[in-house]
Amino acid sequence: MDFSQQIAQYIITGLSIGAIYAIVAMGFNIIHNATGIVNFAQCEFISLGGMSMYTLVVLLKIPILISFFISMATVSLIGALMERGPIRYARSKEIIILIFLTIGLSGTLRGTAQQIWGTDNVGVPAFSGEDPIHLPVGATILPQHMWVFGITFLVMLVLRHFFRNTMLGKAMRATAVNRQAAALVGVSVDHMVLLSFALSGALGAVAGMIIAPISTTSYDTGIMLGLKGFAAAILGGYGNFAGAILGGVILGVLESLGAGLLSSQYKDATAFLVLLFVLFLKPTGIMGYGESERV
Amino acid sequence: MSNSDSILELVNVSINFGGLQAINRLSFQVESGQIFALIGPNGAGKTTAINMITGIYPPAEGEIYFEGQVLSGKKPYQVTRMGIARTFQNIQVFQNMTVRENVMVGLHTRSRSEFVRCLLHTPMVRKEERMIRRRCNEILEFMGLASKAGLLAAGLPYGDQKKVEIARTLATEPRLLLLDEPAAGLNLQETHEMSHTILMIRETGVTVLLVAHNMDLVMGISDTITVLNYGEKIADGSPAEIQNSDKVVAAYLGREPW
Amino acid sequence: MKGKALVIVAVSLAVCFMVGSPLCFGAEPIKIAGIFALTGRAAHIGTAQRDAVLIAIDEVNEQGGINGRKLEMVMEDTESTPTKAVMALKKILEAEDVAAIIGPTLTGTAMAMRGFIEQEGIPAFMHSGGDVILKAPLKKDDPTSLPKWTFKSPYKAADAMGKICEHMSKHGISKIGFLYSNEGFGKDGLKNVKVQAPKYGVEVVAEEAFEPKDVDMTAQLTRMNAKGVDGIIAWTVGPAMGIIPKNVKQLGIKAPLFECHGAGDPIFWTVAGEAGEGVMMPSTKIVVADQLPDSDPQKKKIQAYVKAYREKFNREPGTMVAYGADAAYIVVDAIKKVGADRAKIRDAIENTQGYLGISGIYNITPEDHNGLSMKDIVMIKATKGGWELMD
Amino acid sequence: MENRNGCKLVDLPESTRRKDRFSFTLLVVIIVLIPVLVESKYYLIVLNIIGLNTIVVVGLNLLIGFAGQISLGHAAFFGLGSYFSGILTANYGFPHWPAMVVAMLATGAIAYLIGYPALKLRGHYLVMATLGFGIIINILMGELEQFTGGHDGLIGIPPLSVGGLTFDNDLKNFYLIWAFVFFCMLVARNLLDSRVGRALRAIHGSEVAANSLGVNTSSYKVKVFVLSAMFASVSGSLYAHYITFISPSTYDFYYSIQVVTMVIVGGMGSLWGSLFGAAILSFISEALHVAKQYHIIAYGVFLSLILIFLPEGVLVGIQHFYQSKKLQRLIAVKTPFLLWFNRF
Repeated sequence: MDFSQQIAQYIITGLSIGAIYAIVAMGFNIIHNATGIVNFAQCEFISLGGMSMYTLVVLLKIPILISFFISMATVSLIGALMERGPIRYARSKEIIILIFLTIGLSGTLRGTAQQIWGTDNVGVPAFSGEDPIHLPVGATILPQHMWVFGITFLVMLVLRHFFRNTMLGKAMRATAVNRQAAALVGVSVDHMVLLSFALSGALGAVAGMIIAPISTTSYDTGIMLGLKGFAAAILGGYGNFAGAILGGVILGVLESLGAGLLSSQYKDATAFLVLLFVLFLKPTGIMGYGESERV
Repeated sequence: MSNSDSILELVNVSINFGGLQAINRLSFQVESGQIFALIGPNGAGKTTAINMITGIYPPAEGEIYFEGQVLSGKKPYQVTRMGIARTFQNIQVFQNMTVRENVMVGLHTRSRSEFVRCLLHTPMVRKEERMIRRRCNEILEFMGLASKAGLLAAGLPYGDQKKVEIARTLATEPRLLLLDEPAAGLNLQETHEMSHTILMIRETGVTVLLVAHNMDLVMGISDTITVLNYGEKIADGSPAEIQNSDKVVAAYLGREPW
Repeated sequence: MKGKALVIVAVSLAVCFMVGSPLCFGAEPIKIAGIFALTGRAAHIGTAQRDAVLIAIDEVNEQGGINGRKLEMVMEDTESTPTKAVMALKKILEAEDVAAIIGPTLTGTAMAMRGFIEQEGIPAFMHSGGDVILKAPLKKDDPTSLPKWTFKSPYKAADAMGKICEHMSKHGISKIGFLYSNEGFGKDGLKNVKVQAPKYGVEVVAEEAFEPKDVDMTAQLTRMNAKGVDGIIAWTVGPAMGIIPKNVKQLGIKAPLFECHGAGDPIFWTVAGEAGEGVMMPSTKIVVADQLPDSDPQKKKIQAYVKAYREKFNREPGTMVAYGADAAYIVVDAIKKVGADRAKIRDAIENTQGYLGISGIYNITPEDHNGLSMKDIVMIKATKGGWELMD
Repeated sequence: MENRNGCKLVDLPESTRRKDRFSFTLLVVIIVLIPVLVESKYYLIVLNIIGLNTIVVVGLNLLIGFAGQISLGHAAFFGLGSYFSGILTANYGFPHWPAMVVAMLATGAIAYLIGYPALKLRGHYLVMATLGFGIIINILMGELEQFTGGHDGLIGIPPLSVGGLTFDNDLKNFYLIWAFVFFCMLVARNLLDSRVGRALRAIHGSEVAANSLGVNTSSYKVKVFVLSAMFASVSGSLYAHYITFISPSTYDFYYSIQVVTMVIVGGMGSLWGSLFGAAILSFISEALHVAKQYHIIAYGVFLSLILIFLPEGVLVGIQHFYQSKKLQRLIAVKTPFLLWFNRF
């Protein structure tokens, strides 16, 4: 294997991990845009997606396609319930309080998942076989990776269409920019927040489901992915969807190149160090806008 | 370069935000002891001018002098330490603090103790604390806020919050006070009180630069007025001269006089 | 207002629970402390070990206990963190009169507890993987100050590594890559491979790490493969033991893959799937009990235990289970011999000779608080969803 | 991140100083009395962990509750304190008290290097930067094996001693740790009750206004960050000498989240709340072990309920509850307990 083939493999690997980070980052962004908070329960959405896929496909033998949509619906329902219950009834709407409320809820969900599914890692069958595909650049890739790329890309297109061209999407964007103004023109802010939680639940589930055949899944797989996804969202510019993709891909490729070319022991440290430097140079992420303070 | 009578001088100052020329080659002088008003329609660049003087935005070109010293490039806290204080158009009272504490923050520049001393509460800190409290009480008395000293600023009516802001700036013992829309949102009675307060402050020897929308207030108390429109100076002079200026009327009414 | 009242009620309830200590009835049972990682990052290992220990204890109690006294396990959760492990230890020591300790799961928690166990003077049989628990002196400046009260049931990682290297040299593998999870267990493996490999004429040409929760190791494997390795050892007990075979297959790496002595577990197949085919590993005999020759003295004992485990939990036991079970059985045996006195139990454990365990035959001595040797380890190969005994 | 409800307590006009003196005296009385009432080593270690957490939380509250800047990297500073102390004493035979001071200063220096660029960031970006920093430091603890002992941990850290008295059991460490808690709270109170404290709260209220009143906001933010890192470092040193063994997993990002949770549950901007927050969460996470395998769920529910219903913090929240007119009507007679409670 010559050096250029190695590099190609590192980049392909990085892209496939990055795609997962990106989809997680988009989940973070949706809720951020509607409420301004970081929803740490996003991590649990990922685990729940993976575990419910396992339950449906492996234990109940339901076809993958049907399971996919059932899982998505279930987790987005959990997201919606989270908003309808605790988040809505929180007496304080202060951002930091809500963030830590999501941490509390995430602990509750994780503990419950542990009781339901136990602590073992489990595998989920790949969507379409496990025979590696040899790319012309000399790198190999699994069919599941293609699904990861495809679905991430599709999600991006759908979200883009949704936020740009549909009335509902526009209403959500309006809510993100200015709640009061949106309410004044007749947007139901309540519904938009609810929708954002449901949507990010669905996105988390998708991330959990498409990665499960590659990484296996357990009640707490989501924590690390969620953390990296959050890092990707921040790196790209929090709230910006193109930024989420860019951030995810950069983070994934950095890790992979770091492991392949520098040192695999320090690969996470390298990735976070680069992240810090980017933030120090550009305090609002790569594609973020400055929050200017009006005086 | 600078004129010895003037306390503040702007020379050909410009700034732009992403292609929008907010202030274009603005020059004016404020005489010591004056009440100087900067007026103009919405978006004329009045607040931007104040922000440049106080160091929140550095001017893209031009120079600003305060008592003969260069101001441009200084950070807001440095500008304040030189003797310029300001209020804000959108009230920036410390909501999480009481009225007294708000004013005590204003006395920050009048005291020295830093972290280590404060941690240990040395005699010097205690001495300064006593000084701060005494000064604070004087200022509260002066502004008529003494009875509200212990209340949380967040709970005060709008007019009182404006007063707290002014009291706070007075605590820094400025020689030049910049008031950004002091009368905005006030009713007639309160506006009247505000004019009185501003005149009282001038009595103590502080020069006042007033940015305002409200003509009644400006015309009543200003010595000199400069009119801005689209970031440029279109007129200056005494209140009477300004009232008779066609250009000013046009700027405010948005059409040619007939 | 209602909400606040609710919270206050909840708080007071919690406090009440805390104060009211567990109620005990009946003729005085002998208490054993079981300290496991039941939550946190090692929960998957800790819960398996807890189950293994429970079977041993139930077995004794079904046979009428020891001299008419039942055994009772007092359980605590380390939450996989050192501080909580120390707190759990003190809680048990304070609240209950326990004769011995079984656990904890993780090397880090074991190291944190070790000093306090020695101070207290209570025998503790641990099932954490790291050899450092027995090897590291208690006092920095006195290399002979080795733990007196601490034992451990899993093989020494050094022996497991030796077994692999021996196998490799027999099969002409000489340039290997070592891939390990970047935490205590993996690092311990790295230290061992550097010692063991040269003994068998095997050279480690590549060392690569990954984080325990990583989802992809192709980058590390690509780099390793480029160095022309003809064998790979992967040292981890997390989900990665399934991901690595998948990655190896994806990259079309021909070098045979070896995993650590924790991989011989049913979980291996659920995480690795078809890609697991052909992976080799050192293991306890528990997973290949039926393939053992009848001459093997352990065979009957292992088969009986496997049967009991299957009946109770309705699934296959793995290597981790064997470690948990052995710790429990040896402690119970010692109590049978000498009663519930801590010092006597310790001495009895230290004199355990030729004990037929599930993981192997334990010959514990004052110098060796583990008692297993390379002879007790077998090499197995993952074949058709099960295991094949090699050699 | 406005603090709308918790502000009542932070006001320290002259009269509250007397109440404060009362509270501090009460704290001393409790500290002295507890070992008389509690003999269990287990309860002592729980109290000691509460004390160590309190020191971190008080420092963190200066940053979060008063200056309005968040940090999810404090596990790193706690860990740096532990490791500097541990390495200097165990590996190089340094005397322990000077080692602790060196640890504190070194941690402060590192906090300055990271805080200087990081505190220019706002909101979630600052959260991410501190989180990332914490993770990097945690990785280094595992990798720099020749100094830190790697993942196997650092063994043989000697206990602290004064004169002939060695702090080698739970009870002695109880007095030592809580003496530090007392001192740290006193020092924090001093700071808050001074021009620097007011300036910090002003930054929280409106950074631009504070700057325009002559407060060098960026410098103050960095300084208070360094100070809170030093608090964490002291606590970390005490931890290392108490448990005598340290390993990286104690200092992962879960600990960072845990201490910030304590700040919030106790009440942002409430000094005494820090003590309550650390105590309640440390205690509850232990007490809920009675729920066996469900303790993680129980803890999550407990935390969520507090944040939903008592967002201003437990101390202030309960205080408001007791002061509410409805309740006063209900009880009609003010019990001595209420009188005591209102003094906070």
